[in-house]
Amino acid sequence: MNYQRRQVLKSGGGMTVLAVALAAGLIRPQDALAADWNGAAFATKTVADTVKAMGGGASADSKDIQITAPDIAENGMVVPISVTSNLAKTQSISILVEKNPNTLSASFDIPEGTDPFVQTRVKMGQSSNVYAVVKADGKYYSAVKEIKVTLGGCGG
Amino acid sequence: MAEPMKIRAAMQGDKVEVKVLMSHIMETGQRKDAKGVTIAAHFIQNVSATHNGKTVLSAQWGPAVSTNPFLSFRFKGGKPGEKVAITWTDNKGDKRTDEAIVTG
Amino acid sequence: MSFPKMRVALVSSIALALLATIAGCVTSYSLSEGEAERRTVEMMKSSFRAQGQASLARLDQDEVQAVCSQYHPGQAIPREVSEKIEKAQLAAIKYPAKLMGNWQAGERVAQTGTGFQFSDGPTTPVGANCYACHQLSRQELSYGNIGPSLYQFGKLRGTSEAIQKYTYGKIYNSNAFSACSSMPRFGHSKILTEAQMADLTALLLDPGSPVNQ
Amino acid sequence: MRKQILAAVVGFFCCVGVANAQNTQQEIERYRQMIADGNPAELFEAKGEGIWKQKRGPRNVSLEQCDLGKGPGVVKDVYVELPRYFKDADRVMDLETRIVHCMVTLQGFKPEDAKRNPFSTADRTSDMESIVAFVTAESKGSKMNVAVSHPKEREMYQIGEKMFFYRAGPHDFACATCHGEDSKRIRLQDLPNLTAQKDAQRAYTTWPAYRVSQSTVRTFQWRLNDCFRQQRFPNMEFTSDASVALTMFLARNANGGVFAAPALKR
Repeated sequence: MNYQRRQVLKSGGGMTVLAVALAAGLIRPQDALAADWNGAAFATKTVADTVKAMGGGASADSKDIQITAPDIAENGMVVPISVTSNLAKTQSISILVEKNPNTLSASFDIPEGTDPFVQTRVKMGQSSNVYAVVKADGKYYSAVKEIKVTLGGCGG
Repeated sequence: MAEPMKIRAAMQGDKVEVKVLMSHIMETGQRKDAKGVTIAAHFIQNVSATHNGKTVLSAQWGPAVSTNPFLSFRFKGGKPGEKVAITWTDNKGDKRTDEAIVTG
Repeated sequence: MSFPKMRVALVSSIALALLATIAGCVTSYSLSEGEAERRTVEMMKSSFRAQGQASLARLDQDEVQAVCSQYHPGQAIPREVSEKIEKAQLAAIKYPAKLMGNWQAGERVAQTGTGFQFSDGPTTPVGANCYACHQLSRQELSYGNIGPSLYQFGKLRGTSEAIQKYTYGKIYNSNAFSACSSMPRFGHSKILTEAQMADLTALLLDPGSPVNQ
Repeated sequence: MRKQILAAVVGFFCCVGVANAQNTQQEIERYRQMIADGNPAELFEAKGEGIWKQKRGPRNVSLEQCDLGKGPGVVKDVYVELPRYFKDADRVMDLETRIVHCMVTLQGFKPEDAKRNPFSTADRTSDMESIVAFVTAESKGSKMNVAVSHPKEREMYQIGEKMFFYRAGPHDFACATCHGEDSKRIRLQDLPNLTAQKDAQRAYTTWPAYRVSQSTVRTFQWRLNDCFRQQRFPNMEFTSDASVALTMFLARNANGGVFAAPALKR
């Protein structure tokens, strides 16, 4: 099953991914309208499973990936994160939050001519490790940074 | 129904730096309303950026991207006066495309 | 317990003069002091509406609130005024048989910021929100500084009967020890239960509490 | 952008590990700088401009002829002079009160309909917030210049000041409890001392603001309403006299400050 799923996902999406994801009960039909949206990857709950669902095996730690984000976020609803990859032939950059209900937040395909850099903002339910997973020259690499989320305001 | 985006595209050396704000609720599907009923997930799933007909970025998002999303990236080969177009599609099939002119 | 009208009027005019200096540009007020006070209360009553548990009666001041509104934060209160408040408030404290409860429960009360707001339902937990204004345990990085740090409160003071009584009493009615304190009178105003106040006393004093590590 | 690079450099040298209070503050500051570029309030400004120009209400007219103090149709720099006395209404009004006035007198809305939806909630958005975002953005970069020359303006200032120090409710709170001294915080949020000119300017000139915790633009009326909620007071009515009086006191104390909203806040 696992092997088969990976094969399917590697094929790049389409109806098969949708069918498998629905069969697994991971996402609901209305969540998966877009054909090029990897529903299985967005339903994963661990970093290892996300990388698998994206088509990789294990990811290797890399010093060539830089995560720029605050150590402490004043509010978990908006956590600014930018990722820069210095790996040759960077093809994609993904942002994963380990302790969110679903690990994968966003995944970016970087075509030739576009800097291996993205900046966005994600929600974090609690303090967590945040991973940047980069696919470069067909292989997967990752970097990690801990971000603390504080409780703000008057508390009510 | 979807509100327009705010797109800034400006030359930074030989590259075009693009910054986008999108108007979207990015509902997680985990929240409950005042009556305790779960609010259905509603979020942007795909974003693509094109310049002169060429895709310069494409993204897949989950509901953990912040409400009213912000995105920034840089690409080579653009010139002032040219257009950059951004399109998003959400899980309910809503879609929106907006353009910006690259400034010097 | 009443305050001579003259003094209140005198003090408030001094306070006003001070504020006018700060604000700088407002040279003249159009209303007399008494008129301004009357109009303020009248305007507030017509501008707020009761919602949930918050009735309009909450806009009525008790004596402490009325007097303390005359003194702005950081401003010295004449000794005879503060002594009078402290004496009367101290006399009204009711102590339970057991002053120290459970610090774990106290930590939850200290972290909880809800209760008594017009948006709070009848089952919304009522907390003391201590961390909003005080440092307590070292683990909680998100703490305020309107009040002093209470880290190692018990470690520095011990847990004698007298310290327990002081700690419980301070939570029960801050004005008994420091007139016009910014801290709510948690027992006097029936915000917290006896058990909650005893739990907070334990959070501050218990040697096992994270506050005293 | 330069700020971001600077922030990144500062962050690089700052130790990771058990954060003490000082580098907690530093990191929070860095967080604020990182989100400052790209304020979703811009989305609300654009939406508000659309609503301002749209024909609405029983009379099917736009708000474009609304007189916000500088004559019908003028939006530029009106916010830095509000609240002010309006002769046609014989009342001191802040921006929201005046917008409601125009919705009633120009567009023919019933007052209760014009005031119905002042603040967004989890399941509905407020047009008022967008209109206010649009109008206030037109004062960006201008100096606060609120007059207290008309007797009614002076009266409102004086009453607003009294209200600021008025302690009541089960918790004995006044506005001044949290906003009357320098360098105070609730949890990690800095509390402006609204009786000191510099803080008063910085605070007032950064409302309205897009609140990231609430995903919407919050107006000054909302700020006051929510402060009173947390003060354990009853619910302050939208555009009530008390709200205008307090706004008068706070806006006037911010005179000379450069208006910088809609801003971005936690």
